[in-house]
Amino acid sequence: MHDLKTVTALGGTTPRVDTFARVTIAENDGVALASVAARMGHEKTCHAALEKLLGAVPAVGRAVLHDPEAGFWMGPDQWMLGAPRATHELLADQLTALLGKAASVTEQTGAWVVFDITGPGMADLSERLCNVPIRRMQAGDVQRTVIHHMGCFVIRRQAEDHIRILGPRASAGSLHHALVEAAQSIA
Amino acid sequence: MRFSGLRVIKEALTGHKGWTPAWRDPEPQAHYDIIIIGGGGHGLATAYYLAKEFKQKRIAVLEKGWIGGGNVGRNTTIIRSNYLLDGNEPFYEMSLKLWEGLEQDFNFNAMVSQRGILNLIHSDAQRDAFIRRGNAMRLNGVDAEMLTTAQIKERYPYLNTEDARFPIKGGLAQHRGGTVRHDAVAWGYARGADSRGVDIIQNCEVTGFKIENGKCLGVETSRGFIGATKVGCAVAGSSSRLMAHANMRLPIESHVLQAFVSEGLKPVMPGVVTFGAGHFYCSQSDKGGLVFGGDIDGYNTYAQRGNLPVVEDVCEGGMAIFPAFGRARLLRMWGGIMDMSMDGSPIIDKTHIDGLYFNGGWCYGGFKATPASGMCFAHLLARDAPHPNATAYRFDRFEKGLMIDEKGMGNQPNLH
Amino acid sequence: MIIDHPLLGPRDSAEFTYKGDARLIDRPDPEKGATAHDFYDYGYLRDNPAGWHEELWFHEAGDRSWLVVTRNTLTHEISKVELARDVARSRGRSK
Amino acid sequence: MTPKNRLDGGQIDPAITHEFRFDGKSYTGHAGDTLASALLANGVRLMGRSFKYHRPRGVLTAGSEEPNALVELRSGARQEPNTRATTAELFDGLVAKSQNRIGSLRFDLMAVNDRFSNFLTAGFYYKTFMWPAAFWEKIYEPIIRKAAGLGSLSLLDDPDVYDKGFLHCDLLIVGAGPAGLSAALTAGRSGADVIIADEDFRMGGRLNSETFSLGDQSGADWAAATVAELAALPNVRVMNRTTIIGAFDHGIYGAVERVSDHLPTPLDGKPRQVLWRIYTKQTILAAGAIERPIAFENNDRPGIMLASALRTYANRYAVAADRRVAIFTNNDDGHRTAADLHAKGIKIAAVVDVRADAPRSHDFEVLHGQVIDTKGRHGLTFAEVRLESGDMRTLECGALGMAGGWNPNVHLTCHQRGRPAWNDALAAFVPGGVLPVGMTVAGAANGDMSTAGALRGGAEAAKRALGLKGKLPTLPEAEDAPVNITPFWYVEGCSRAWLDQQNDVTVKDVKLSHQEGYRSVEHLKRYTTLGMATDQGKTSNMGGLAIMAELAGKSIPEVGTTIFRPPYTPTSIGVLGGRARGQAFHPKRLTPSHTWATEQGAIFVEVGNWLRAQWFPRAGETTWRESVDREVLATRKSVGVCDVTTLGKVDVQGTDAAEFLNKIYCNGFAKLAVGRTRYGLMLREDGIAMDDGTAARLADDHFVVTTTTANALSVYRHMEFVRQCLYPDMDVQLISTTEAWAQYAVAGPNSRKVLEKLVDGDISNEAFPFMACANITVCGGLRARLFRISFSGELAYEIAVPTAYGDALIRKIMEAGAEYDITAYGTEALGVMRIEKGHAAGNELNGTTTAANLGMGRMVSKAKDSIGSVLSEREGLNRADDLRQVGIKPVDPADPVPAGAHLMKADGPVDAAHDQGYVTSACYSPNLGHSIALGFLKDGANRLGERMRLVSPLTGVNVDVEIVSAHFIDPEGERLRA
Repeated sequence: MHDLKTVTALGGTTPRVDTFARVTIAENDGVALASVAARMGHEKTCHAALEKLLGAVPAVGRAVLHDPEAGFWMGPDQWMLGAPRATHELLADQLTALLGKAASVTEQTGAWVVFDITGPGMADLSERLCNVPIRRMQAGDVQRTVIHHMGCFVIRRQAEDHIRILGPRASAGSLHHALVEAAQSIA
Repeated sequence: MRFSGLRVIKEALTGHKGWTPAWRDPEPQAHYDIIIIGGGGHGLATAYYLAKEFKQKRIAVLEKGWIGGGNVGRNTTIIRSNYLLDGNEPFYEMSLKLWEGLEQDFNFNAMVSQRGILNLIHSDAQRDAFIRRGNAMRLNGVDAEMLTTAQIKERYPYLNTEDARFPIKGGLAQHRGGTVRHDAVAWGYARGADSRGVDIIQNCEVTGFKIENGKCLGVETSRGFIGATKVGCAVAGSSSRLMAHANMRLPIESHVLQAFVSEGLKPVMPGVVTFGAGHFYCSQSDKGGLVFGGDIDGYNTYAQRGNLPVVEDVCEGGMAIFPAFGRARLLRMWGGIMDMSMDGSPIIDKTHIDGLYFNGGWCYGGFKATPASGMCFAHLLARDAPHPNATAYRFDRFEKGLMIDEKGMGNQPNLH
Repeated sequence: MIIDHPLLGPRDSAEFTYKGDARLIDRPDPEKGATAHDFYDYGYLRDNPAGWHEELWFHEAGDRSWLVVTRNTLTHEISKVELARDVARSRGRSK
Repeated sequence: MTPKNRLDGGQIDPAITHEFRFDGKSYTGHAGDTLASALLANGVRLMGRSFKYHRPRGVLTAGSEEPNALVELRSGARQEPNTRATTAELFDGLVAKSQNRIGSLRFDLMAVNDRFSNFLTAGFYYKTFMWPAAFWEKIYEPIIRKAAGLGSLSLLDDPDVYDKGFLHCDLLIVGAGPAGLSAALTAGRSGADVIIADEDFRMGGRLNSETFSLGDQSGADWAAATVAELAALPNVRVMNRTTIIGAFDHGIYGAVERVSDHLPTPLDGKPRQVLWRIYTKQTILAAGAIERPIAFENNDRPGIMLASALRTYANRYAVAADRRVAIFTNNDDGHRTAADLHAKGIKIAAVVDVRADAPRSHDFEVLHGQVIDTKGRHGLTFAEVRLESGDMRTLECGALGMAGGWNPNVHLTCHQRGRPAWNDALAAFVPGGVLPVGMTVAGAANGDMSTAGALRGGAEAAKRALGLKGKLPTLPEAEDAPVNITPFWYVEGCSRAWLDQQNDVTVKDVKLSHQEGYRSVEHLKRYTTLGMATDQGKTSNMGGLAIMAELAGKSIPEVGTTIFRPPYTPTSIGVLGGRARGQAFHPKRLTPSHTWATEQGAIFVEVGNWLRAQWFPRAGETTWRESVDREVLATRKSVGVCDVTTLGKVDVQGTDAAEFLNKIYCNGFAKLAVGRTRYGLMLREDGIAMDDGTAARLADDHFVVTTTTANALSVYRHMEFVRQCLYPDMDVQLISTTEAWAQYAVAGPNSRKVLEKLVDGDISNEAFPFMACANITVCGGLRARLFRISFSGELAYEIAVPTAYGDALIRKIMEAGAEYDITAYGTEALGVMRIEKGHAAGNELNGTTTAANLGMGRMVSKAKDSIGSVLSEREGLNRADDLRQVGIKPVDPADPVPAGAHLMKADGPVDAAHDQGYVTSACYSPNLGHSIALGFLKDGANRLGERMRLVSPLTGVNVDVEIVSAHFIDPEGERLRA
């Protein structure tokens, strides 16, 4: 066992939480991520494996909010899979073992910062941030978009007032700043 | 009619009854020695210099709408000659020198204002590139000066040097650069050409070329066929459309560049400032409007209007360096169609069709080039040889690998 | 502008990066005798019509698909949007 | 005390009194007032000065089309020039100043211009100021510039913040007058997602300004009740204080919501304004109409305004512009104004109507005639009327209403391709041509001028837009008066009759423009500046067009209009910039060692959006060079570490991955062994170098490609283009992993020793030779990647761990390296070492250089087809004297060899014609003890050893240099392989 400790994307030892009157912004440091792209000619095998793992293959623009592994569609024949980091630190290796030569798997855990935004002001906040039709989105809808020049995924989670934003980890501070300012705006 | 101080006083005292039209409204003749297609700045300047400098006769300018209605009527009025490459710098310096004597030359006040242009520097790499460029200018005998941030701050005290995301590390200045009252350029050339016998024919759209045995014999127009010994095309954003009538494909794409003007404000901007890293440039007009712009929208278009993302991008750049402009208001925005070439530099050349000549590919730099473009195109038309300052602006440079690529963006027009 | 992505539906063109004439798909093949002149023609002489234009857009802030968009350069109306990969295959491109 | 011109009623709240100051003087007004209505209530008619002649100006309108009553609102950093008093909501403590004056507003010294108006006609400056030539820049232009503009900026940073946002709906309704509200009711009740926006703070449009009833309610009450019903619907978003500024492609509208402009200062954390991008399927334009003035001699005095504005001030704001008012009209609507004012107890001096068949009234006198002149220096006192009979009448009045007919607000219909069509019955342009996709027009904006027509038109438009079946909702009874108008634009024989009151364009100017041949409507505008004022011709253009038409012997539609452009009303630059200001202009990208580097006191530099450590100053070091020299020397002597995470990384997998790399790199990759890394040069298709980096083969079907920091995005895009568009059947999958891995370069002769303490496994030279790569573990099991590549020219490695461990790893490396005096180095030292080694970087790969220029011509494989290989062979890129990368060193070691300097022959002329090349990158080499540089030199490969002159006239450098190999350090590469 190594003794290296992780830091969160915002640089802390514990995830940051900011609470406002109508919305809570919580850094989520507990997600392991890996991308899966079907190899050409092995799409069916790949789909079958994903279906077995998640219960369904995430459709275009959709997430499968399965537990413990979840996944969402990133592009044609490409998905992002996530799972609790505590149990799936080696998610990419696990997926590679599962999928074999049917897919290309790439570790993505370190590439993203994850924020959970909850509360009755969630939709108002989203409208100040990015071009997603937030009030029309259903649980499991996913849209990749831009927030203040940062490419992000916006995932509408199960709860009506909950979105999860995946943003570029190196810009975690800038993204957090944008979220907090928007939260103050709609307070 | 020549304008003079005396004349102005006399007319003021007698109710302005004596002023006559700035140009005639002639019917097209059956045949001209030289037809220029395009009554914009470049076309009118070409006709003017053909008549004045090259003593050509029987010249017509054909304009599909109203003269000066193309890019000369919808630009951000900047003149400068701060180029890097051999193929460009002498040409643009020639243009700047022509600007400097233009008003006396054509007896019309176009308000050439050499208030200086300043390119801001935000990184070491940018500084290296600007030093190289400034040196190229100096080695060509052109004025250029490196300014420190403190010197810049003296001139623009409200520039954001304290809290800038990309700190200002100096600037390359060309003090002879500046602005010109753009519409007046078209009118001045038109008036000057008209008085030398050039027929300026408005509302006359060219719909085709008459080409026989590889020779151009004239043009079909909305007002009938007009014969010509030589035909010069100077239609900027419409180049590809026009030359398609001659079955030519051009190394040009048409893009829209938006420009913006604020409400009139008491003077705040002494000169022109460009913020390349933030896609923003700005000057202030003699009426007080902040005139500013940024990048082209980036997609092929012939619609003279752009879209919001670029508007926002430009204003973001503006607010990044001039946070005091936040409470000024944007009054009007418009779009001009740029003939974006494959290396960002223009073409002034004969075509493969005898008697058919082409001037275009000016990208967003056409306005400042107007006098030199007119002079060099006139030279080519009158003498059948390129002007010494325009020898590199050839069609075949792309096939031969002799691109003139100031920005190093390659054959991707929307990046130039 | 709104580009009706064949997979994702309508998306703001601000999410895309523009490349230009879709004939850039038709890269000459030197192994089949294409010459430098063919490459010059391919690289430099693009279609620039005032009207319908097939062009390449990259969904940079989206699913990273290259699209072929048929758009009118006079009106900005878009009549067709396809995945460039499908178009490339239909034009005979493979490996 | 009630101000002198305050009436009863209206929609102000007399219970709430606001104190405010205008030009230093205190006044009071009420909640619901605008600055203009409050000033008028206090008897203040003079509010500004015109642009050119500095004529006294009062309000012309009661809306956003106001050209005259522009003020500097607020003070200090919030000072806001050119603010229309007619839309500025009154708040307690409001401060405003008049503008464009020298001295006081009443005694503006610049008013002398009016005396010289004979000289200052349209286009005067094009004919003058040319003699002598030198005087233009020194004397004339400074004078003109001094007179430029209207209001002034404070030039202090705008202290407020601005938001941007995105809204989606089925139907956007622009304007909340009778048409807009009835459309919103119809659509809202159907359940559709509706946004209704109005620029006014009080919704209802003209309903708030009129006295007629809707059913059994007043118009204003009906509007308020309707707005309340709409606001209660969950599917309707009611947005007041929101201007739709532009109609953009495909149903995207720009909207500015003024969140805080009615408050003294924005509430904490709240924006001043929000720019909304509204995405809608359908739009109903219900923007109403704007009344137009009539041109007659001296029609510009304070007190002369649109008749409808008089009505608005009286009915909505309970203000009499004056207690004695005259009306000049060509249509029935002028009489409505007179009747309303009369009902409020205002004395109607007379209604002057140009029509013989004008309606008569029991309440006031109606004269058949024309107003031919006015009097009153700072405000109207008398109007001169010439009756049809030829008799003259002088009317004593302090206000005069001009009722010239109404122009539908067609602006948004024309933001794309639409050109308005002429309607004879209205004598006005109505929407025409091709409207923006999904737009319909209703109410007065569509030429439907009655209230009943607007209500009906709005409801029908909503039904149509949403495809609703069934009957229209029940609409209240409302007036349905026809429009009776006789076109009348200007009084014959007038000369100084204003068309554009702000820019001082008169009837005479238009005639002069025509006389001088500026006859196209666009020439007219540009020559006279007609319509270029802050109202963009809303109140002025029609008069000019009509005169132009008459002079040209054409109809008005034949003359045409100028083009309506966004924004609909002037829009603050701040809101268009949004939050992207100061440090938030662009997002910052921080490297995994950022926290650690900050602790070390690192100086950071912007590299694109990244912040990278530039150098790490230590105690006692006084210049950056000291720090950098130390970092370089320490690294070359022992070991150094540098965060190189910013390099782009692309994961390339698939059975065709190697073949794919063969296409994108000009050199070959098919035969690269697993566990090996290779340098690769990418060309653009035009044969110019695009980017360089390495590709490491981790498995037969798995590569990790690196790009330069600057080109990470564009190279990825290019790779996707090649994959999807050129070789769609290659089995290749791509994904960026730039930020997924924290990557550190560990360089120097002791780098292996340091890493051996961390890496689990054998990294001896035999087990892990130069250019090796592998998936490894570190520190007892953490997954990592190791590459034996070197940018510095030393024995070096790059080691990568998942980003979250990056902070821990840098600390481990420093700990492990302590015994070797490991040094952290920044981008400066990195740059020095790569120049010493002769590696090309961004300054060399500048988008114009070929592989041959870079000295890598032989890398371009002839054995395969790759992007750019064919066009790289063009003759112009392969001339004998082409530029070649060389090294440059000063003859005198004390001399600099700065980047950007140009190379000249040692004894040749120094000018552009004799330019031999230029310096791309330069630094001081602490190892060599003098400056060194890389550069491009004509035929450089054959000129090693040549003495040359290096000049930088821009920065005052002129030194002797020697051309040398670009490899200043270890040219044989022995250190790399040690």
